[in-house]
Amino acid sequence: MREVAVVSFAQSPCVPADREHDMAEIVQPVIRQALDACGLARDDIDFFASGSHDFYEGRTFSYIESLDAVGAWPPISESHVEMDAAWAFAEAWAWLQLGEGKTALVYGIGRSSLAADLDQVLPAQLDPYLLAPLRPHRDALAGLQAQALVDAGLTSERQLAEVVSRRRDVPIEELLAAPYVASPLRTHDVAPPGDAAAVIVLAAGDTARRLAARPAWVRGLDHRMETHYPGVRDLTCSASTRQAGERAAEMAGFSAADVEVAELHTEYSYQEPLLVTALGLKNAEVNPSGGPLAGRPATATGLIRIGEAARRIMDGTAERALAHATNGPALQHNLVCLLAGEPR
Amino acid sequence: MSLSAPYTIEFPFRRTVGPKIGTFLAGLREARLFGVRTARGVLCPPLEFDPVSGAATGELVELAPVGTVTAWTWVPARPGDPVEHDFAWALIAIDGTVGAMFHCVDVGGSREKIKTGLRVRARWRPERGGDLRDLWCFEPFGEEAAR
Amino acid sequence: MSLPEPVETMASPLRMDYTYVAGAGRTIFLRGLAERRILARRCPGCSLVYAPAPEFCSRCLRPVGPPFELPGHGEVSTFCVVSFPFPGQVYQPPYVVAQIRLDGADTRLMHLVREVAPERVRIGLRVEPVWVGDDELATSTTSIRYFRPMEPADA
Amino acid sequence: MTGPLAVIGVGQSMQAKRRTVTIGALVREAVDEALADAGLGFADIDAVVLSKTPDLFDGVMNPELYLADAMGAVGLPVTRVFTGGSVGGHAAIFGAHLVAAGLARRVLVVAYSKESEGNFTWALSRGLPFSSHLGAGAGGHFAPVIREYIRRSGAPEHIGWKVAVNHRHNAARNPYAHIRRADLTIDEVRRSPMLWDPIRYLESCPSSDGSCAIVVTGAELARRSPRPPAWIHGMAWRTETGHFAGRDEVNPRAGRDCAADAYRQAGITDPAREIDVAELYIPYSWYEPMWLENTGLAEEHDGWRLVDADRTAFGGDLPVNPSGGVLSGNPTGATGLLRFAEAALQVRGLAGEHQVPGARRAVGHAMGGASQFHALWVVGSEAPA
Repeated sequence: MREVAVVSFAQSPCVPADREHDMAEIVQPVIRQALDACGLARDDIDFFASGSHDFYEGRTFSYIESLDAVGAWPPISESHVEMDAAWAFAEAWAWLQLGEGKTALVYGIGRSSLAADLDQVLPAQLDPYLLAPLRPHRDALAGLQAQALVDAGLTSERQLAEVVSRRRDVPIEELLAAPYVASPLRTHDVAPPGDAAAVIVLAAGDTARRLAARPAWVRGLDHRMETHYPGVRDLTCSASTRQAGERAAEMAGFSAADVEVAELHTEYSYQEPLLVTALGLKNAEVNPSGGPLAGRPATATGLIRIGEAARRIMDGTAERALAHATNGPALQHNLVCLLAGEPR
Repeated sequence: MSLSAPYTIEFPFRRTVGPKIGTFLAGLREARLFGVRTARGVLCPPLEFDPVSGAATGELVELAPVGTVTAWTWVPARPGDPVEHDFAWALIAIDGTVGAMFHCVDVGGSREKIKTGLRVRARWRPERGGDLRDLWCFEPFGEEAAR
Repeated sequence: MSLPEPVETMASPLRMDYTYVAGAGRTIFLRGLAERRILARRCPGCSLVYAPAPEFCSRCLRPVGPPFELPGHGEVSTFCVVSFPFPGQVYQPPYVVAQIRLDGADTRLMHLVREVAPERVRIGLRVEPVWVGDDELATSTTSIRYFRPMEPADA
Repeated sequence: MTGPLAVIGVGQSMQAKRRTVTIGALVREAVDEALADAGLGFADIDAVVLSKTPDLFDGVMNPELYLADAMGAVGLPVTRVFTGGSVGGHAAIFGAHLVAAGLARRVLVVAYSKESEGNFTWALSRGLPFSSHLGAGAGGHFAPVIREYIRRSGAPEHIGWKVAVNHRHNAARNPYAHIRRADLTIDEVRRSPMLWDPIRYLESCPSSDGSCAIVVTGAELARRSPRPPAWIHGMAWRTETGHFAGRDEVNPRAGRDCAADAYRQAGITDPAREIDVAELYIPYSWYEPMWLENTGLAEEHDGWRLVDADRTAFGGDLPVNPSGGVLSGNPTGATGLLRFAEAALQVRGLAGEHQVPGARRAVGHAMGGASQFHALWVVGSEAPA
């Protein structure tokens, strides 16, 4: 593999509802911040990739507006995923493997607040014939998975409250007294939707060494899909996370068990113990950034996990880190990225 | 201060369902439940492709509309939900099948009555049009319903 | 076992409610329209004038300058004649939808050209905005009812 | 790069209003055909790339989730690409990149649209707050651009009619095409209703359901493939923002840059002579001369002369869209990939009745948005030197 590293990361604060800016206005300052931090100009970037979704933005071709934040003139080499921008990161990393360029910029924009009621939106992610017509609550499939874990003795409502309590400084008993949104999940078990943008700059080899004092080298990256219908999945494990973690570890020469920091795309508290087990994390600090339980800006959430993990390498407070991103109901599709302070 | 305003996206999509799901939905209209054969056993509802191998699934098989709750989550009822009081979304393993079906379970609004392992049967809507919602919900029966 | 005759289709209604956020740049333009003013902004990098203007020039990525008012008239840069009915249509075909280059701007504005027979519309036709009445003025492009030829001879 | 890349499998569904199948079954038709063509099964695929136009067109969000089984994608990396109408081209190129990067040995690229479930015009023309509802429709964007081309080039009006006839005659030789009209005449096109003047009804693309799939792999596996591979000689994508001041949409620079990059990789210096056949993204007939110029297959303002001289018709020296093209079938999410796939079929010698005899090098082209997104590849019957 070609040596590729994160050399810059910037994000806008995740706010519950940004009513002041359009898509380009949210993304543009973050792009400038990420470029300034590594001393690059827009014209120095060889490839751009981004992630967003029309169903969060509320119109067709919404991502075209975000391109105004890039200033695609003269024309640029560019691609887009209609997914979490962590998959745009994967695309940019693959592109840099080709050796056709030295730098890539990845941006993610996610606005969870524009939709008035995510119960209207998220059922559209489900099988259009056998699930969507029932219009389940947005948290219903997560509730099923959480209860399956409780029934299997793999977690408990108290343990979920502990996950939340660690981050919010709210007593466990108080959390356990709150009403359910989809049992055993309570409001605080659900990552709060918000609006934000995130930008990562990637660079290859010596370019990375030149642009960052301590680049965060992408040592391994993989993602895997599971089947869709919840009744034919084993909800008590995350097979695709395990599979992606193992493949990433083969590339990296180290595994999740060796990392000091793990940033997990936990859209619900219950996903933390599930992912820790699936990945085989041993002594890692999990979601020191606060994770999505501190704010979930839709399709920027996974990219922020990669950025936060890379930040810890770049600032020298970690030698090895893991980032995870997910998409789909009950962790259907998972991505794992392993980063380190040294290239392989 | 930026301007902002509400708006609505609304469209009456009409999906073609193909022969397999079409027959399943037609069965619901007749208050009958069908599954589909795969290499590992019968699946209900009838997925078009095998979730393990990806192969096209086989012929349809009629099933007794009874099963066992294998996972559930308790939710507050919203306008338009199948049941007017609070209920459970659940996975129900239909007797004679592998895997489970996602649908709702009505236990009369009492959360303490739902549990994994609960035996349930289909309750059908009196007026049916060949739709997933013809199967109104599942409900407990036998000894457990009486409890 | 007899199989029922399959159903062919199922209804799948979609309804989603959203908030539209115009954003800082677009809002300045829209507020101008509510006062019958077409506001433009110049990029200090490339000197090009945008109307409507974003907050940042999408070529140079620099913040654009302060808003200033354009005279409002311009010329038809290119156009088409919508000649057939389709669902959701507001106007009776045939009608002209044109890209209009406003005097003093480097961007083009898409709008209707009326008060002229469609076959008389041509590239280069000088046009001016026709504003709605005071009671209908709003922070919306609907404040411009349409554009019309400036010279009676063109009509 | 890990040496040359190639397309070893191509599959597609019938393009039509497919009111008898689910989305999954429609996708599966192309997937099955592509794998059969390549002599492969699901176990041989390492990654899947999915191409589709906006999810509001059919109301299914993140369709890669529901389609995991239909695409044989369980246990594989799956990426859903979206860049407007060029998406099929972008997906094919990204799939090739995954092989070139050493991240997969064989990639399945899948594309579809099922527009008969909804209404394409509706999805495109929704008014947002604070804006006039002009009611221009899809062609309302492109028609003024065409008018500008006609003014600049001085092309006579029959050029558009001629392209419409050529493509529908070509489609009559393509069993998958939606609109197949061997009997269509110039007079019928001329008399067809005017939609967006200067675009007439028979100069416009239909709205179709359809799917397409290809398998991309590296040199070693391509040489072991049961049927001839289409070798990738060059591929590129370019994007420009849609509405900066002073933009030229008639001959957008992103398209010119994109083609030039692909030709440079392929070692092509005189595209019009060195390319034997082109599958271009032509949703309205006038885009044939426009894209011939934009992709370097004709000099600026001269594209229409190639049409006029019958050089781009099926028997000409530079046949364009022997499949019938977008004018004869337009499942938007798959339309771009279909152009790339048809180019591959031509150089593999597997295009059946619409095979251009002796085609050795072909262009596949896709574009999207307000002509902002461009993708193009050059494929050949021989491995690149």
